[in-house]
Amino acid sequence: MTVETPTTGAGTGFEPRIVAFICNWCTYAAADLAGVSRLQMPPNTLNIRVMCSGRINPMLVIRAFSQGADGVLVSGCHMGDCHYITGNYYARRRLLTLKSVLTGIGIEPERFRVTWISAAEAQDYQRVITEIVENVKRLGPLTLFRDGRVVARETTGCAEG
Amino acid sequence: MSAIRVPASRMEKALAETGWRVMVPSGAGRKGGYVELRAGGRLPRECGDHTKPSTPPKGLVFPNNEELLSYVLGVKGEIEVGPASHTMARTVLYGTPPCDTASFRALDSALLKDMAEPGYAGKRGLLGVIGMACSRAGRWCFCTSVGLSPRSNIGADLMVYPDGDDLLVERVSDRLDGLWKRLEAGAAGADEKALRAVEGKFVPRVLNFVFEAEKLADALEKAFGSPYWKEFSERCVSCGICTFLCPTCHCFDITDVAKDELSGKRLRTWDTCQFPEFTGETSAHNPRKERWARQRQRVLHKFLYHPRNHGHMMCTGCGRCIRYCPVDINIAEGVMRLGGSK
Amino acid sequence: MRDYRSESARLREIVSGLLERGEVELVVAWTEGEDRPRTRETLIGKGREDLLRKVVWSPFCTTSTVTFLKKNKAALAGKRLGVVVKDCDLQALNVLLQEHFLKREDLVIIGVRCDGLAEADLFPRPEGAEVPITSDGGGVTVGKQRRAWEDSGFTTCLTCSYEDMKPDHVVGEYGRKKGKPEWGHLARLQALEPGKRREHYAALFESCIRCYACREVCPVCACVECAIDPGERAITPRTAPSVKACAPVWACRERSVSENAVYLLTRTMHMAGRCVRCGWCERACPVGLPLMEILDLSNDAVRRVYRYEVGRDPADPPFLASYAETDPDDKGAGH
Amino acid sequence: MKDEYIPVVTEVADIRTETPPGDRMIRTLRVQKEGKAPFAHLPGQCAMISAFGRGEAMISIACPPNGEYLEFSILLQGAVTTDLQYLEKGEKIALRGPYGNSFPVDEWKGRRVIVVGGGIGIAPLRSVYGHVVRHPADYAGLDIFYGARDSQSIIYKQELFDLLEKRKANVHLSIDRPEPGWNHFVGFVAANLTRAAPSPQNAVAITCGPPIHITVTLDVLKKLGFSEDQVYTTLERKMKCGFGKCGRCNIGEVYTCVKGPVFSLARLRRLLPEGLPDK
Repeated sequence: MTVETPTTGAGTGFEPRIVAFICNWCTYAAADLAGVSRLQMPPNTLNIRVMCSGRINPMLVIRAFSQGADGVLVSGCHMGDCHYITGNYYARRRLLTLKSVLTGIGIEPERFRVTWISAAEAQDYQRVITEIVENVKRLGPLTLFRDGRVVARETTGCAEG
Repeated sequence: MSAIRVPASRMEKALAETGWRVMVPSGAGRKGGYVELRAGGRLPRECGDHTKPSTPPKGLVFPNNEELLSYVLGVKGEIEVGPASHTMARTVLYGTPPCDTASFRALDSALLKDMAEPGYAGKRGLLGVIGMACSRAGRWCFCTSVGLSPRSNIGADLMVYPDGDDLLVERVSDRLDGLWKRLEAGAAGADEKALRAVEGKFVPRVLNFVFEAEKLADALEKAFGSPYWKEFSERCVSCGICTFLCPTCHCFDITDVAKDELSGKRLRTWDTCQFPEFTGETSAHNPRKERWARQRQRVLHKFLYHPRNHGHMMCTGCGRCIRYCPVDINIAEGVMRLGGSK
Repeated sequence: MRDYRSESARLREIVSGLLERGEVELVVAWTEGEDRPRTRETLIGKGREDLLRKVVWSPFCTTSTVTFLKKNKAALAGKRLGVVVKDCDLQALNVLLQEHFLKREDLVIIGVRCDGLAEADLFPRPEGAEVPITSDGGGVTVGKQRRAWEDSGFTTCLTCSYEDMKPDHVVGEYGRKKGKPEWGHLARLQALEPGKRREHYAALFESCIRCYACREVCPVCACVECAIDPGERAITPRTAPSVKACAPVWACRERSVSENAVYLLTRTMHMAGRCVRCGWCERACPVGLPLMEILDLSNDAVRRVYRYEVGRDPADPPFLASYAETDPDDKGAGH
Repeated sequence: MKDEYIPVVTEVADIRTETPPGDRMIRTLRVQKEGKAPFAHLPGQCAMISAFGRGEAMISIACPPNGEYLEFSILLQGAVTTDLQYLEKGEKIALRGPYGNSFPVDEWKGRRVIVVGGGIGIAPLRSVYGHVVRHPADYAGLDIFYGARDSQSIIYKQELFDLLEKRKANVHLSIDRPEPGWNHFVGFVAANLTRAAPSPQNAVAITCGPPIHITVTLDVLKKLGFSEDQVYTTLERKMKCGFGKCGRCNIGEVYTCVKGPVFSLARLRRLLPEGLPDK
């Protein structure tokens, strides 16, 4: 999978690509509700539904950035509401440590967001998506991983195996 | 005339006139490397262990990351293969110590003989090497043990002996004749005697490691089954430092890097016999599963196999693998124990 | 002032006593190398007087015996072992014990009190065995050569704050006040604009030659198969082709900023709550990358934000395998 | 100068499914370029086949030299072979070669050739027995010992039964465990070889298969009185470049991809012990 990013620089015309890992039980439902309620949102996100935010290995986030994502969102259930009881607690510790590292190497904190949005909070979902797209649009394309927008074919998964 | 005496500034000028890219050692140790000389920059006036970078010059003509071909697949199964260009700007390496200079003999014999490795062959043809006599041996140097010396010109096209503000320049091959002619015009000739006199200044000091080259291969072959290999490598961590920093190690890997489902490129990257997966077959069979077998392969490749195939050792005694080994594995110590004079 | 010759003699006594009494089958200790004052880890069994005689403890014991245990895990499995550790090694050992990589009951731990380490290569080769190695609050002395701790090549030791671990046997006494973890180098970097910081780290990533020395020397990087490897280490003759064909390649072999970054960032994440800041990766790096600049990004978060002490006690839960309800949340623009 | 890395793009002219689909599926691809073989080869040589995006694999050429086509019998094993299993007739395939040395079939003229194959190991040997079958007058006879786990895993089944029926060769088939309807030998290839006990008189034996098969076969041949000059094997090593540069397929000072994969046992003994299969 390659995330194609428009080659234009910051400013007009730059459409960021955001990879959003969203939890099946809450944020995905919120996204669904937002769609059904016809809430307006920028179409820049590539949503990947996962069963739990606790399933998100930091490597997935790193890989998304290295493959050309300009921003990454991980969104799960509110603390205490995890379908698997504690998945999001583990996710929070892991992903926010990752955020410290990414922020440290100069990836602006706006580019990597970790949020908790329940199935009912379609408007929060709309707000988060709008925010992240606007912020990343303002920041421009991510330059750290500029050189190698390449991917080993093996990472495309088992579809053909 | 095969040797001349020129002022050092003349070499600077002549090199600048050629318009070639000049690469020089940028400093000693881990931070150093072979880097391009800035316009108007000064050429190094001496070389030795105190100027020897941790990274050898092999990467210039044998980069860690080289494209071998690109491909585009059609949706109906068509295949289009694009060859890569294995070229670079015409380059001169200046001021390499004899150990790094001699590495090109080993690389040439391994990569150019019989079927040439296209990537190396393309770049090697555009590289000239101006070696320099070494004025300071380091703690880990053992070039005199592998048939070289601080003043050997093996692998060089021109050899330079610093002498005060002058350089004695010896013509070793005809590869840099363009430069040689510029230097030669009107320069004072230096006869053999003068050359030997200056050469004599670069005396091999008594080095710490001594082993006898002639007897080595036979002794190592006998030591193939020695239990010492296990002791030699029990603290080995299987990192690639010894081979990545070796000026003569040239094993590589070929991998495909897909840009997307239908296009991508094939890459050649450095690899090392020290990684377990180096010889691991898809069937899970691995002829060199154990660390000691892999260390043995490294030592024997340098001191037994390569000499058998090409007539000289695949080691120039630069000492990098000893100096930078994180766990103090000492190839000279091992070789001495198994086949040397100690 | 500490005299490492007498401390080494004491260490030899303990090691030989353990072996003599049959309390352990083998001991992992440092011995003097060919190239003194360098030392090396060595496996010593009963009756190996030749090795026992060379057992040494000095600030030049810069390698980790825990890495040795990790690398020889299969060969040493089930054996009762003595292991000589410095403070940072003991912390690393605790991390591995927390993760059940080793069994505490298989180990007899001999702790050496460490005041800091020094790069052997900065000192002249001592001629003769009787050259004394000493240290005090200010620095290390080998024969006539003296260097201050600050100039001895080991920056991580200057901010090492660990002491008073509880090994089974102890050798030596601290001769120097330990430092405090210090994040000044990070603060300087973090004061830069994000763009400048990216440039800084991109240069770091770019120089990596992927020799993997940092991973291999690390005492706590102990996975059987690293996620970064192309999935060829853990296969068996029974592994199905479909499994091999689908093995994910997280970082391909291409030596580019992005692929090198994937490697180094992944390593940093896997070290979160496990890195004991021994700094060996940085010292081993053959191209001199300041690897602590990146590892400390997670170290800082773990220690300062989460107040987690790495490798303090084998009974502590591993950092990433635990959580607290009070863990901070994403504040959007940073935390 | 020829760029050795650039493969020839040719076409898959025909595909035979040798064993049923599953984890150990074997298919034989016939490769042709404009009605001709993309390059000439000698029995025992190999070619590097590309699966772009995955890499390359060294596969032995499983047909005798014929000028018309090349054949490769590919066992499903890893990433590259997984991709190759999805190739269809008429699709393009990229390969380079031929690499390695060959069986000295010309030296063997006038002698009896004994082929001992196990599993997929019969593929490289097929180039030899195919050659002998094509030139029956040149050789004193042909014995083929071949065994697989079960009757379904036997490859070149039709061809081998044909040879047997038309008495072009003495074919000794075996499977590891009894099966209803199987009226050939049951047991390992080595046991079959011991039972048939071919005479070493004026004969050469060639063997290939899994490491354990080679080890046991070599023992049996020794007991039957074959000298080390009379026994040949072809070895498998991990290969990346195919022309003696990348440094991983060596046995002692010999690169398997250049001076191998075919070795006489005598030559293998002169190399270092690393060359012999694991015990």
